[in-house]
Amino acid sequence: MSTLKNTLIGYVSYRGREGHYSFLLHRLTGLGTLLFLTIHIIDMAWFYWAPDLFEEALQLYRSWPYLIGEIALVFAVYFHGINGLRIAIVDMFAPNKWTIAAERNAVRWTLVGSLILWLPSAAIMLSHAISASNEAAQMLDKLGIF
Amino acid sequence: MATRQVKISQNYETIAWKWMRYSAILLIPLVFGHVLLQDVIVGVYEINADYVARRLGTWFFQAYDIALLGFAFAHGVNGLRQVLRDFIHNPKTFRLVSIALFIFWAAITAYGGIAIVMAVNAKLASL
Amino acid sequence: MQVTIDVFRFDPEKDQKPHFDQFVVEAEPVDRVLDLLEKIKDYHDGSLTFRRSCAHGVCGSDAMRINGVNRLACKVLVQDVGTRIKVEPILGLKVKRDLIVDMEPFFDHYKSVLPYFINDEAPPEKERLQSPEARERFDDTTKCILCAACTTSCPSFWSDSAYVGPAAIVNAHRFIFDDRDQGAAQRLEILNQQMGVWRCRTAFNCTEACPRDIHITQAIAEVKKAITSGKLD
Amino acid sequence: MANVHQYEVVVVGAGGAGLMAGLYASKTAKTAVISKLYPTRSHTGAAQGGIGAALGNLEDDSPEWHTYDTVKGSDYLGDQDAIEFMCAAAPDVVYELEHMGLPFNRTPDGKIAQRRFGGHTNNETGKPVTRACYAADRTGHMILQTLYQQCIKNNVTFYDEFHVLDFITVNGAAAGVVALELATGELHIFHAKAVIFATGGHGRVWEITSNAYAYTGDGVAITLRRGIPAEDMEFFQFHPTGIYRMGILITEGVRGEGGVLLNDKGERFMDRYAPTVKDLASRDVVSRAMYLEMKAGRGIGGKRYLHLDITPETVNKYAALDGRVRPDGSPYTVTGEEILKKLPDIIDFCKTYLGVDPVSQPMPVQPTAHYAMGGIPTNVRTEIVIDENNTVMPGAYAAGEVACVSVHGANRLGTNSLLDIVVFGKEAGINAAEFARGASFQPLPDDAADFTRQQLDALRNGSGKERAADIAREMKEVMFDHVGVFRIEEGMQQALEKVRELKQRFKEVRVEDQGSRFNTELLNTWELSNLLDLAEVTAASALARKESRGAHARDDFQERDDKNWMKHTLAWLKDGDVELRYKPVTLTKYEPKKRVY
Ligand SMILES: Cc1cc2nc3c(=O)[nH]c(=O)nc-3n(C[C@H](O)[C@H](O)[C@H](O)COP(=O)(O)OP(=O)(O)OC[C@H]3O[C@@H](n4cnc5c(N)ncnc54)[C@H](O)[C@@H]3O)c2cc1C
Ligand code: HEM
Ligand code: SF4
Ligand code: F3S
Ligand code: FES
Repeated sequence: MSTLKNTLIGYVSYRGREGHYSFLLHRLTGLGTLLFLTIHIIDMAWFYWAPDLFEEALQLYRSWPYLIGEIALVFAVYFHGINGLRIAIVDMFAPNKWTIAAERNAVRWTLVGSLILWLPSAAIMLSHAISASNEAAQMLDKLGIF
Repeated sequence: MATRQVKISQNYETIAWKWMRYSAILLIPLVFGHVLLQDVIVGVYEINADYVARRLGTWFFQAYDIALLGFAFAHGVNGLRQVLRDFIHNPKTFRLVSIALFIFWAAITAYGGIAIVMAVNAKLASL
Repeated sequence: MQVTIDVFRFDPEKDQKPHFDQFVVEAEPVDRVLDLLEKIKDYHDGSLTFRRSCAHGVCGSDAMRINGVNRLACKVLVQDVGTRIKVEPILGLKVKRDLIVDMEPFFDHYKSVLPYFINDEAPPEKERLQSPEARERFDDTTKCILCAACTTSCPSFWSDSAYVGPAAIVNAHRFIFDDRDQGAAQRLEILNQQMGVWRCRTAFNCTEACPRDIHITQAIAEVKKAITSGKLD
Repeated sequence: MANVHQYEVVVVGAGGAGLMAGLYASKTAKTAVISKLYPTRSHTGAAQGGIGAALGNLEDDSPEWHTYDTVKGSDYLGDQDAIEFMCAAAPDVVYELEHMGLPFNRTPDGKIAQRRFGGHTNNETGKPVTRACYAADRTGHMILQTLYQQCIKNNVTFYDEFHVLDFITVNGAAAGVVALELATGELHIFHAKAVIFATGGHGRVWEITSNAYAYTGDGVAITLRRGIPAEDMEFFQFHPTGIYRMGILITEGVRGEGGVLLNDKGERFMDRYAPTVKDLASRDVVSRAMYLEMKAGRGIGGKRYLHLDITPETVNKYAALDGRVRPDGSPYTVTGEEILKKLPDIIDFCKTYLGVDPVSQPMPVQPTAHYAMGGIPTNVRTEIVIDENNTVMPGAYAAGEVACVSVHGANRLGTNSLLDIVVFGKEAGINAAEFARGASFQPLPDDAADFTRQQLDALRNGSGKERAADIAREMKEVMFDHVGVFRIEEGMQQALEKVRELKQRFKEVRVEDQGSRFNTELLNTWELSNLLDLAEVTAASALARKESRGAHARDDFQERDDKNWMKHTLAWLKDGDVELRYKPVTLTKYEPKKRVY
C-alpha cells in the first residue's frame, strides 16, 4: 500500500482544526518557496555566469502569469515566516502554550498577520504591474515572447 | 525542588531541529527585508542588470545576499529533506537522497555564492 | 429522530476492496455513536465489527474516525454530530476488519519508550515521598488510556508508521517528569532518535483528538526541550 | 486441530487481579496471561474512587478498624479469616503499588493522600475516616496502567484478544483452557498445570449498570458448566449513584468530598436512614433509601432519579451543619476549583453525557448494577473449592471480582474491591506458581476442544427464529425490575421463569456472521449464553434466601435472619436446573450485631 497516497488522502480528508491546516500550509508554502528560491538563485547567478540568459529571465519575470505567481509567493513567504516564528518561539520559550485555546488563537492571528502584510503588498505589486504594463507589453512584443 | 539534570547526546536530528528554529529567527529580517524591498517596494519592473550591479556593488548588500543565500537555502533544503524523510522509509535510500540533497545544496549555494562575490569584481572591471 | 449513518466496511475474507454501507436507525439526541453501532449490529447487520468495552470513554477500545475526526464512539453523542454520520477506522494502522485495525504496531511503539517506573534504589519501608507539586508536574500525562486516537491523527505517523507517535511520547513524559523515577536519560536518548520526538511537526491533531484532554503537543514540546536543555523540571 | 501451547501457569484475564497474578506467577513459573481485551481495556481501569488501606496518613486508623468495618459492611456474611488477611495486607500492598510507580495523590507532607468512603469509620467515634488512597478519580486506571507497565518491564507473556471459552479439567484437576483467537477465529489449547481465573464481574445481566460490555461473567459461567458451583450469587451490589438512565458510575468519592443526596423537596433524606454517617452509609443502605424515596414519590419530578449535589454552596452548607472539620481542626469548606481538581473525570462524564456541570448543578442519579460479591468459591489461598466441605480442586485458582473468597459477604465496601484484586491477585500468582513447581502436567485429552466447538456450532446452526438482542433486552429488564435493589417472592419467581423461558428461546438464535476473523457476533452471542446462566443462578439463589441481608433486600422478609441464613449459598447448574447447597461462614472474633450507620 502506498503510504504517499494514503498520506495525501489523510491530508485532505482528515477534518482537523487550525493546527492541521496550518501544518499543511506551512509545508506547502515552505516547499513552494524553496522551489522558487532555487530557480531564483540560479537565474540571479546568471548575472555573472550568463548575462544573456539573465536578461531573458528578467523579461520572463515581468509576464502576467509570473506576476500572479510572485504575489502568491509573497503570501507564502509571509505566512511561512510568521508561522515558523510562532512555532519556533512556542517550542523554545513557551512549551506550555501548546494548549488548544492558545494554539487555535495563535494560528488565526498568524493568518491575520500574514494577510495584513500581504494585502497592501499585493496592491503595491499590482499597481507596479499596471503602470508598467504598457511599457512591458511593448517590450514583450518586441522580444516576440507572446 | 532542585532541578534534575541529564546529559543527552546531541545528534544530527537535534541539531537540525535547533537549526530550523534558530535560522527561523534570523530569516525573518533577512527574507522579509528582501521580499519587501525587491518584490514590493522596488518591484521587478525596476530591476535590471544595472540595478543588480549597483546593488551588489555595496558591501552591505553583498553581505546581506550571502547571508540570505546561506541561511534560507540551507533551511529550505533541510526542510525538503525532512519532508522527504516522511515518505522515504528505507534508511539506505534515504541516506542516498540525503547525499544527493547535500550535493544539490552545495552546488547551488556555490553557484549563487560565486556569482555574488564575483559580481563585485565584474562591476569593478567594467568601470 | 432518524439518523443516517455510513459505515466503512471491509472483510478481507470476502471483499477485494473496502466500501461503505448505509444504515438508517432510530436514535435519541443523547445516544452515543457507539449505541448506534450496537443497534446496527443487533438489528441490521450482525457482521459489523468494532471494538468496545466500557462505553464511557475510559478503556480506549473504540477510537474511530467519526465525520472525519478521530473520536471515541462512546464519547460522541448524536446531538454533537448531527443526523448524517460517517464512521471510518482510524488511519495509519492496517484495517483488519470493518472498524478494527491492527493495534500491534501501536503497542510496540508504546513499549519502545520504557513506559514503566525505573528506580533501582531499595524502596523505603513506607511510600517514597513526593510533594504535591512534583506529583502535579506529570499529572496530565497519567490520564492516557492508549486509545490511539492521537497517533492515528498525526500526519507524520500516516506517512511513516515508524514514528513512535504522540501516545508513546505521552507515556514517556509521564515517567520523565516523575521525580521518583531515574530512567529519564534512557528514555530521552530513545526519543532523540530519528523516529522520536523530532518527527513531530506540531500539527496538533493529536491534542485535538485526545478524548482525555491531554495537552499532548505541550508534552511533546517539553520532552524536546528536556532533550535540548538536559533539564527536567 | 487446535493449536496447543504449554505453560505452567495460565492466567485468564488481565485486569488488576490477572496482571498482579501474572506478575507474581511469572517470577518463578512459565506463565501466560490470556485476555479477551487488550489488558489496558480491562474494567479495573474504570474504577474511580480509591483503594482502601489503613495507612493513617491523615488521621488515626488501623487495620483492625478496617477489618471490623468490612465485616460489618458485609452484613456478617464475609469470611472473617479472609477479611483479616486482606485488611492486614492492605498497607503493604499499597506501598508496593507506590514502589511500582503508581502516582497517588499526595498530602502536603508528601505521603499518599486519602479520602473518605462509605462504611469506613473510626471505630471509636463512629465517624467516617480517611482510608481510601486515591489518584484523582482514576485510581483503578492508575492501578491497571501501573501493573501493565510492570508486566512489560518484566517481560510477562500476553495473549491479547484471545477469548477463553472453556476450562479443561482432567482427573478432577486443572489442565488448561481453550481459547479463540479473535484475529483468526482459530481455537487454541493452553495446556497448564495451574489456571487462574481473573475475568471480572457480570453486571451486564442488568438493564442499568456501571459495568462494561465485556462484563459478561465468563469465568463463572465456564466453571459452572464444568460442574463447579457459584457462591453467593444473590448478592449483587447496586451502587447508589449511577448517571440517570445510562448507569455510568459517579464515584462515592463525590460524597466523600462532601456531596449530598437530595430528593424532590430538596431534603437531605439520608439524615433519616443513617443518622451518624448519613450520605456515607454503605452502599446497600443508601441504594435502599433512594429506592424508598422514589417509591414514596419523592424522586425528582416524580421520576426514578434523585439529585447528587457537589456544588460548593451545598457542600459547605451541610459540612457546617455536620460540624465537619479538616485534620488541622479548621472547618471543612471547598471551592469549585478544588472540586474540579479532585473529581475531573466525573465532571467530564457529566458534561459529556448530561450537559450538566456538577460544579454548579446537581447530577441526576439512580442506583446502578455495579459489583458481583458472588462468584467462583475459593478459600483464602485463592484455590477454587468445589463443594460445601471446601474441597480444593488442584491447580484451579480464582481472584478478583470473579471470585468469592469471600471478603465482601453480602455487601462490598467501596475501595475494598481494588484492594481485593491486588491482594488476592498476588496471592493467586504466588500460590499457583508454587503449586506448578510441585506438580506435573495432567495428560491432555484428545477431545479437549470438542465441547467448545459444540457450543460454537450450536450458535452458528440455530434456526434463527429468535434474535439475541431481544433475549438480552428482556433478560436485563426482568432482572433489573425483579432481582434488583428490592425483591419479593413473586417478582423473583417471575424473573426466574422468564429467564428459563429465555434460555429455551436462546436455542433458536443463529449467528449471521459466518466469517472467522474478528467474529464478534459469535462471541457476543456466546457471552449472552453466560449471562443467561448467571441470571438463572442469581434468581434461584435469591428466591431461596428468605431474609434481607446486605444487597439482598426483600420486602417480604425485611430482617436479617442469622439463625437460619448466616451461611453461604452454593449453586450448581445441573441439566436445566439449579441445585442449591449451603456452607457456613468463617467467624473469627466478630460477633454478628445489628447493622446501623
Ligand atoms: C465504574 C466502576 C468504578 C469502580 N470503582 C471502584 C473503586 O473506587 N474502588 C474499588 O475498590 N473498586 C471499584 N470498582 C470495582 C473494581 O474496579 C472491580 O471490581 C475490579 O477492578 C475488578 O478487577 P478484576 O481484575 O477482577 O477484573 P477486570 O479488571 O474487569 O478484568 C477482567 C479481565 O478478564 C478478561 N476476560 C474476561 N472474560 C474473559 C474471557 N472469557 N477470556 C479471556 N479473558 C477474559 C478481560 O479481558 C479483563 O482483562 C469499580 C467498578 C466499576 C465498574
Ligand atoms: C521567513 C522566515 C522563515 C521562517 C521563520 C521559517 C521557519 C521555519 C520553521 C520553524 C520550520 C520548521 C517547522 C517544523 O519543524 O515544524 C520551517 C520548515 C521549513 N521551511 Fe522555513 N522558515 C522561513 C523561511 C523559509 C524559506 C525562505 C524557505 C524556502 C527556501 C523555507 C522552507 C522550509 C521548508 C521546506 C520547511 C519544511 C516544512 C515541513 O517540514 O513541513 N522556509 N521553516
Ligand atoms: S494520549 Fe490521548 S489520544 Fe493518545 S492514546 Fe492517550 S488517551 Fe488516547
Ligand atoms: S499530530 Fe503529530 S505532528 Fe506532533 S503535534 Fe501531534 S504529534
Ligand atoms: S468503549 Fe471504552 S473508551 Fe469507548
